[in-house]
Amino acid sequence: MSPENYLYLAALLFTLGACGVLLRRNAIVVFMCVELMLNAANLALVTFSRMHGNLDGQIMAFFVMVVAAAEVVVGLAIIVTVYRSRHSASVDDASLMKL
Amino acid sequence: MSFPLLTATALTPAIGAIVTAAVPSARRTAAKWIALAFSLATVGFAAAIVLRFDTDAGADRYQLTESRSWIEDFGVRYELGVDGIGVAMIALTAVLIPFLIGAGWNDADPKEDEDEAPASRRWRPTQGFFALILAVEAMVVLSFAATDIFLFYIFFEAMLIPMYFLIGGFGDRAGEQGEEGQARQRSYAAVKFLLYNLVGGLVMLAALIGLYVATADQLEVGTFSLQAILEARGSGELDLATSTERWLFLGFFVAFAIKAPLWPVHTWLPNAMGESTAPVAVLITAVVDKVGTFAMLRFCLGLFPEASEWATPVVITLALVSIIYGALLALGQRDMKRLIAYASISHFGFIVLGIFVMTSQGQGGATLYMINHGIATAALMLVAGFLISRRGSRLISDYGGVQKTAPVLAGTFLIGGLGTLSLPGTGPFISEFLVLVGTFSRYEVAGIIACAGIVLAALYVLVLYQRTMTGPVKPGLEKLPDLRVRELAVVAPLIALLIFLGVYPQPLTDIVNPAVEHTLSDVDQTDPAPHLEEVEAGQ
Amino acid sequence: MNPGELQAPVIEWAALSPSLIVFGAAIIGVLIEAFAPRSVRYTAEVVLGALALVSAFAAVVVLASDGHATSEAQVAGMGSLAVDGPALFLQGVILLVGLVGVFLFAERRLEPAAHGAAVDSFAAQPAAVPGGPAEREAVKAGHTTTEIFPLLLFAIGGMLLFPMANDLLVLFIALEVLSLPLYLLCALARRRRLLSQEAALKYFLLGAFASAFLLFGIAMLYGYAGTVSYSGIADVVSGDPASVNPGLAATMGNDALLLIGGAMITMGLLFKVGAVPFHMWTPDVYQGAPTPVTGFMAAATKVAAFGALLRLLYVVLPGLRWDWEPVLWGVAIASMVAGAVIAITQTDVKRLLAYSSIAHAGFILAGVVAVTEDGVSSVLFYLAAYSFVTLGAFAVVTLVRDAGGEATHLSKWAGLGRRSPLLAAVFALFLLAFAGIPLTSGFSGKFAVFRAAADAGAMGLVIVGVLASAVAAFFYVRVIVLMFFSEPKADGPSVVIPSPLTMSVVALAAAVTVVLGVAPQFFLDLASDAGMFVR
Amino acid sequence: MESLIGLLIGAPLLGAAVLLVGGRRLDRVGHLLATLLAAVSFVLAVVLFLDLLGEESEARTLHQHLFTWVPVADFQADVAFRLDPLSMTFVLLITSVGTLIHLYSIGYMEHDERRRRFFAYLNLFLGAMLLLVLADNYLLLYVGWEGVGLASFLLIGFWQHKPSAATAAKKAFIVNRVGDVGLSIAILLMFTTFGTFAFEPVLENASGASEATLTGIGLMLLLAACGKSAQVPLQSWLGDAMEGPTPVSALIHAATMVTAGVYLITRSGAVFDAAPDAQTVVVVVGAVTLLFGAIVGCAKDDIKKALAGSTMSQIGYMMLAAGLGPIGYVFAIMHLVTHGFFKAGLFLGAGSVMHGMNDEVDMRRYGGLRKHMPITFATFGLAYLAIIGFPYLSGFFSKDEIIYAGFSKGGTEGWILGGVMLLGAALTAYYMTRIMLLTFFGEKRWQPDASGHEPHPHESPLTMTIPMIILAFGSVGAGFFFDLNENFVHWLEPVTGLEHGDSPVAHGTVGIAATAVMVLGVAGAWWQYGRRPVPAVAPQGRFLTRAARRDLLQDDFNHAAFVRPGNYLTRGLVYLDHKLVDGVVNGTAAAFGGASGRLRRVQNGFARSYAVSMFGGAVLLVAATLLMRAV
Repeated sequence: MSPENYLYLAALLFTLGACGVLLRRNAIVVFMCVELMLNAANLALVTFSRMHGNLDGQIMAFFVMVVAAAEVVVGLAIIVTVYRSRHSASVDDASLMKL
Repeated sequence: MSFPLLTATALTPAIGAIVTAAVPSARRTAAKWIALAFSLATVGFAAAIVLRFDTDAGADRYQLTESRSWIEDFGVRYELGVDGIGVAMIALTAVLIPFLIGAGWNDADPKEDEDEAPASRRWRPTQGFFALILAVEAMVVLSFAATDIFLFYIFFEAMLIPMYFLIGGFGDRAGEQGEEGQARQRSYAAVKFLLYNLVGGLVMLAALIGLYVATADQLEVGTFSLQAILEARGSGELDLATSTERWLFLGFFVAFAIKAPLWPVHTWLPNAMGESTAPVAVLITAVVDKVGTFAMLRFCLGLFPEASEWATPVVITLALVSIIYGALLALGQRDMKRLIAYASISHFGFIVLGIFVMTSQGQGGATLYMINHGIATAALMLVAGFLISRRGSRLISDYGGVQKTAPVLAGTFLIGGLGTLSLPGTGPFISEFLVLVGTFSRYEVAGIIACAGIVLAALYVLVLYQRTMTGPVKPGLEKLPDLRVRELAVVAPLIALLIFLGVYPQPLTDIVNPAVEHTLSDVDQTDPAPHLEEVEAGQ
Repeated sequence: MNPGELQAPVIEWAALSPSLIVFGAAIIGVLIEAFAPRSVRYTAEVVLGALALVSAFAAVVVLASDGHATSEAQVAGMGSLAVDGPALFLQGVILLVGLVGVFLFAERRLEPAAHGAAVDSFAAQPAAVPGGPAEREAVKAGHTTTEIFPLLLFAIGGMLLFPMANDLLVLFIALEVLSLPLYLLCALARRRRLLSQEAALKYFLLGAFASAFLLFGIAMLYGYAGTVSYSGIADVVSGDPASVNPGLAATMGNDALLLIGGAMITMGLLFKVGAVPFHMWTPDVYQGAPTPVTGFMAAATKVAAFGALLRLLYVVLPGLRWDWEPVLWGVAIASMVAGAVIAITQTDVKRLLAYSSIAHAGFILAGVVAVTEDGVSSVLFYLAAYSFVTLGAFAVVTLVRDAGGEATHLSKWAGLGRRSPLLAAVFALFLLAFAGIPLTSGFSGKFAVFRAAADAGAMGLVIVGVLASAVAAFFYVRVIVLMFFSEPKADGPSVVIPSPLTMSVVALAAAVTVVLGVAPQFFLDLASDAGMFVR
Repeated sequence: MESLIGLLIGAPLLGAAVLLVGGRRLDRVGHLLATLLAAVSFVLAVVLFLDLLGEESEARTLHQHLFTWVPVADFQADVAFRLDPLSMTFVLLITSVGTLIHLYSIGYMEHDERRRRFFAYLNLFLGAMLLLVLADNYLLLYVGWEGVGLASFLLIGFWQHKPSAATAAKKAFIVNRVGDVGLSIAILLMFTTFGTFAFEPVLENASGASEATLTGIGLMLLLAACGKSAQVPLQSWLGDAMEGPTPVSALIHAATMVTAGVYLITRSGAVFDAAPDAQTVVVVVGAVTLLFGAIVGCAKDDIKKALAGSTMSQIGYMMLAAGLGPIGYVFAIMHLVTHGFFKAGLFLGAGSVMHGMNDEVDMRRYGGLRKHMPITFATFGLAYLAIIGFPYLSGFFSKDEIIYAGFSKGGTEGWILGGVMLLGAALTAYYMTRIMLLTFFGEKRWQPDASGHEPHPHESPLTMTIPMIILAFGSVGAGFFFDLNENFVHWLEPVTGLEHGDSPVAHGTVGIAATAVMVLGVAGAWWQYGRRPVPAVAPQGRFLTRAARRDLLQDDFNHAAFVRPGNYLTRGLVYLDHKLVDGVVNGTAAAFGGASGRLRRVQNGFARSYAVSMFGGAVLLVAATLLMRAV
């Protein structure tokens, strides 16, 4: 199988993630979609690493995973706080500030 | 290097501004005297400039020059120097400021209730007022003295800020509109003033950058030095492309036209002059606006001679429109300060006309006009201010028969008005006539159209005088006090100066003439010869 | 060298000392939080933070005076970090801003003392539900969140790395390191906690979204060049893939990958600088975040992000100049115009400053577009000038308070010039600097940037910039009008006398604003010496 | 000797300055000081006159160069004076009549609290008028020209509390300004043509310039003269100017200032001689005004306005004469001088009457005053006889010469001009007799004024009667003296030149005809006003009468043609300035505000829509980058 297919998959996942961010209301789901996008990037990185035959992409992917984990910590902390004060995890509810 | 006279002249009011601003709030009167003292010291330095200035035919064009490095990275130097026009303008500025301080002596006293605020945080309007006036003076002097275009620009723009606070922060006694309404009007005027001029200034900034890039292109390094650019142009090193030169000219001209102000970018002036106190109104029209016309002479013509010639028809048209339009609108005003403002627009039309007809009489006349208009308007406006401060209204219709109760006030008002309408025997006549001569000898039709301004000027001045000063005494004015000693001390010297310059302007023309010759040679023009000589030469 | 033998990485400790100091201090800060008693944490954290930043700044100065900014510029950390002029200059700026930021964070005289304990602008117990019993208890106990200091130090550390990043990996890591603490800091306001949390949520979600784009862009660029190193990519872009395995040349050099990847990375960075159309988080976050955080973030993030953007465009993508230049033209114009225009109708000081920052991002982009050494140094200078003005302005905002905390609604600022002329005058100075009035740092910066742009032939950009400045002047002036020419309202806010901490921030910002306006030569020299990127 | 010229001008100017600056302290001596300085001027004038007489007739010119006034490149204006027989004539007239009227005013203004100012203005006028006639270049003349305008403005509006006076003063100044534009343009033309505007070089080189230019200069000078001398079409101000105190009307609006136009044209003779078209226009203007003024004079019931009409008409004679060229110059000036005497006398008499009649000016409320004011009656009567051209009194000589010169123009034109002037002479006799009859003869018609005071007509004090008596002597004798040995002609000839026209009508015939029409006019007036009592309220009259009472509708015309459109224009422009010029500015601001308000709504607070914007932006960015490459 041509490695390019992985790239197409990565692009697809990325787009799916982006669409999720744009369409879903629940903050957790939105956040998961962002994670999906990050992982799509990871897939692409690994694929390219394979195509180029060097390790840079794979190393990068590991870093990204760590970063994503850290992001989860921060993100969940924020989302949970918001949920506790509002009793809602809807992104659209948090729209006091505008204009 | 000899004593930096120009810097000293600018620094004195600048220091004065700081000292005045630092006076504690309780010592209001001390602040006034300090400001006056510094302004008088400035007059001293200005007098020294006049005396040191060499008017011989062979003398340097720019004298009393100073040159220090400032922002090398921008190619900006602290370069000062004056030609005769600059000397005249600095002298005008220095002379007028003490009168303005004297006239505005009590204009910025805090209202009674404000005195009760806790002492540590008390708003100090009086100190602020005089400090701002001195700050404006410093910046105006520097912009008249700067021979580095960037340096000029800095002060050209920076002076907007103190002016802005002067317009927006201090006004006449509240009239019928009430405190609130007047404050609103005033801040509208201040904002309009600032934005108009800022837009002009920013357009100029673009042109300034363009000029730098153009010089950097053709010379080794980019420069803002007027003298360097003039020299490079003279030697052919610098030869701007026609379209570049025109664009740059436009950028500069728009800024100066707004400042001057020229029709159709004049509408800020009536607001600004109408809402501010009389001394500030004078500061605007007699001093600050002159920077615009001055800069047309020094920079537009000097830097972009070909483009200036190219734009002449349009500029002359605009100037003529200003003359007539300003006068007609002055006739239609109900507010006397706005009336004077529109009259000034008409006069600025004359000044611009004189500058752009490119004859010695036109430009010499325009320079004299700047001086004379400053003095005449100061006299008229300050007296109007005294009147307004007595009655608390700017509406012409609120006055009548003032000469009965306050004959000296009425008399000085009339003389100021006569100066404004360029009565022979007062300074403005000479300058106006020179402009007309300069115009007529090259553009006859324009000269004749400008002559219409003579009649209209008489009309608006005399209508104003008739409505306010003559006729039966209006109710509420029966006890109007006449001019006080302080007020008389402000107005009388101005009137004396007005008449002196009308009778014996030679000291002034001696200073101005060589500079005008230089400017004319910048644009490569000579005066047209009389027709009779042409005919004879033809034969 | 035997294959399989591990090669020890070479780390230039000295050259990297500024960021190392800051990260070290941050870790110590965490330890303090963990082990030190509550009573000493505040003092310890503030002293630690200040000391760390001062010594890091000293390190930057030493490095610069050793010529690391110019002749000795080098690539460090196995090629992943650059120690050169722009990096050092911006690090210096960030460190100073950070130091001042510590002062702002540490200010404890503004909030009325809660049950006897002096408190700062941050929530007593961030995890507690706003208005809930847990919060009341925490307030009663006089708790404060001293964790803000290590968070701040981590953010500063990330910002120090950001302009140094010389490969895509570091770029991404630095971005996250600087962003994550900021997300948290945004959520920590003591007052109006709902807004604060909303700001954090929006910032976080959008920030993560943007970094996903950035990361995907990185992946594509890597796919294009087969390397994440800037110089390696640049070589490929300029058609000289000597250092890369020639056998794989076929899969490399796909221009679509390059262009899309470059665009996506650029987008990620433009998000951080708040350029249109990636600006929409700015007003909400600026408004909701605690004001000291807003001030720090507005100043420092912009500096760091522009540093990274400059390096990316100048080192990695100069070969693509003709592709991205017009696009950035568009972004710059859109930012200048939209920022200035929308700001006209704002009614909240912090939102107003947010839109102003958007417009300023546009102005700075004008300098970025120049792609000359002059362009770089003008941007560096602008960033230095702008960051202090911003910090000063937000510091002033923290001082104007009424019963509900900071009085950020503009109508409440009416007549401030009468009540506190000095403070109003200083704020007016900052506004005038924003507006670019001569004799303030704003003018010097704007002139430098516009001149560089014009020099590079972007006269159109200059003209738009000039017109946008005119529009922008309108709303700055509007605030001045409000402060000075309106009658004070009876129930208007009062100006709190702060501790020397905030006072020094305002004074420093004002001094920098004036000095960079009146005598900028020294700093211009610094910036222009620092105008060369190392490859 | 030359230095006396400056002194001559300086004395009254100094007086004006001292009185104005000195303030109330000088209230008690101001009038004396002013009169004294006027007298000093007169004495100096006499001294200079004797000096000139001592010279050969061709060498009777003195120059004084005081200082260079405005030097800008080729534009060199000097403050320099020129005294030659023409200016000397004026100087003598001005200082003598001026001094007399100062004297008269002491009595006339005795009860006015602002008397000091009045005398200051009178002195100012004197100085300016002397400057006007003594200047040696047109620009300096312009200064005097406007200076007298200013003095006239101040004096007409002296009783400023009366709105009518203030309006009249303003009107006078502004109408004069219209004329001044003419003078300005004339000077501009001179400068562009000759490179100078000093009398000598301009007039000597006049023949070298093109006729079109000279016609232009001439017409512009005429415009100026029309303004100052109240000639059609700029005549409208003179009637209103009678709002001023009567001595002012006598001095400024009868004897001296209004004749400045004649001076200007005579002085510029060389220009007109080379521009026949301009001369024709001068003649036409003179002829029209002659009749115009006379008709107005016939209809007015206000004694001063009737006299003002007469002044206009008489100046019309002078203008006409000056327009005839060297045939007429001398006689224009001669009539000017004699007119100065008798018209000043008439006005002073009118002032004396008003003084005794509680300032009543309506002649229909006089009547039979000869018994109450014998001296006034006598002096007024003598002046009356002089003006109607009673044989061997002043007016007879000067007017006959002008009529003769008119006939000498030759051809149809000569006949028309002669006819017009004879008609004018008849009208003069008619309206003057009317005044005489209404004022001094018939029954008393005075009534209590508004405040219920019955006037008690009485003779005026000595300070007033003495000047009247002296002027009466002048009215009687001046013409005869001038005519003796052609004294006056020889005196002026070096300046103005002289030609003897070829008249189809003999000199004697003209005299007889003039006397005949005079008798006709007197008879007509007697027929209407002498035979039967005069109604105290004017009958309605026919259209012409009514029009004449309204100054032949001149004000209505000006109002309709200039004032009203001007007002509309101004108001329209104010509106436009606000709505259009300012509207564009405010509109721009509003547009930005509106755009801001709309753009601002994009920021709707929803994080997801922000994400959409980012996503869209990313797509755009990518697309644009790719597009750039494709392009």
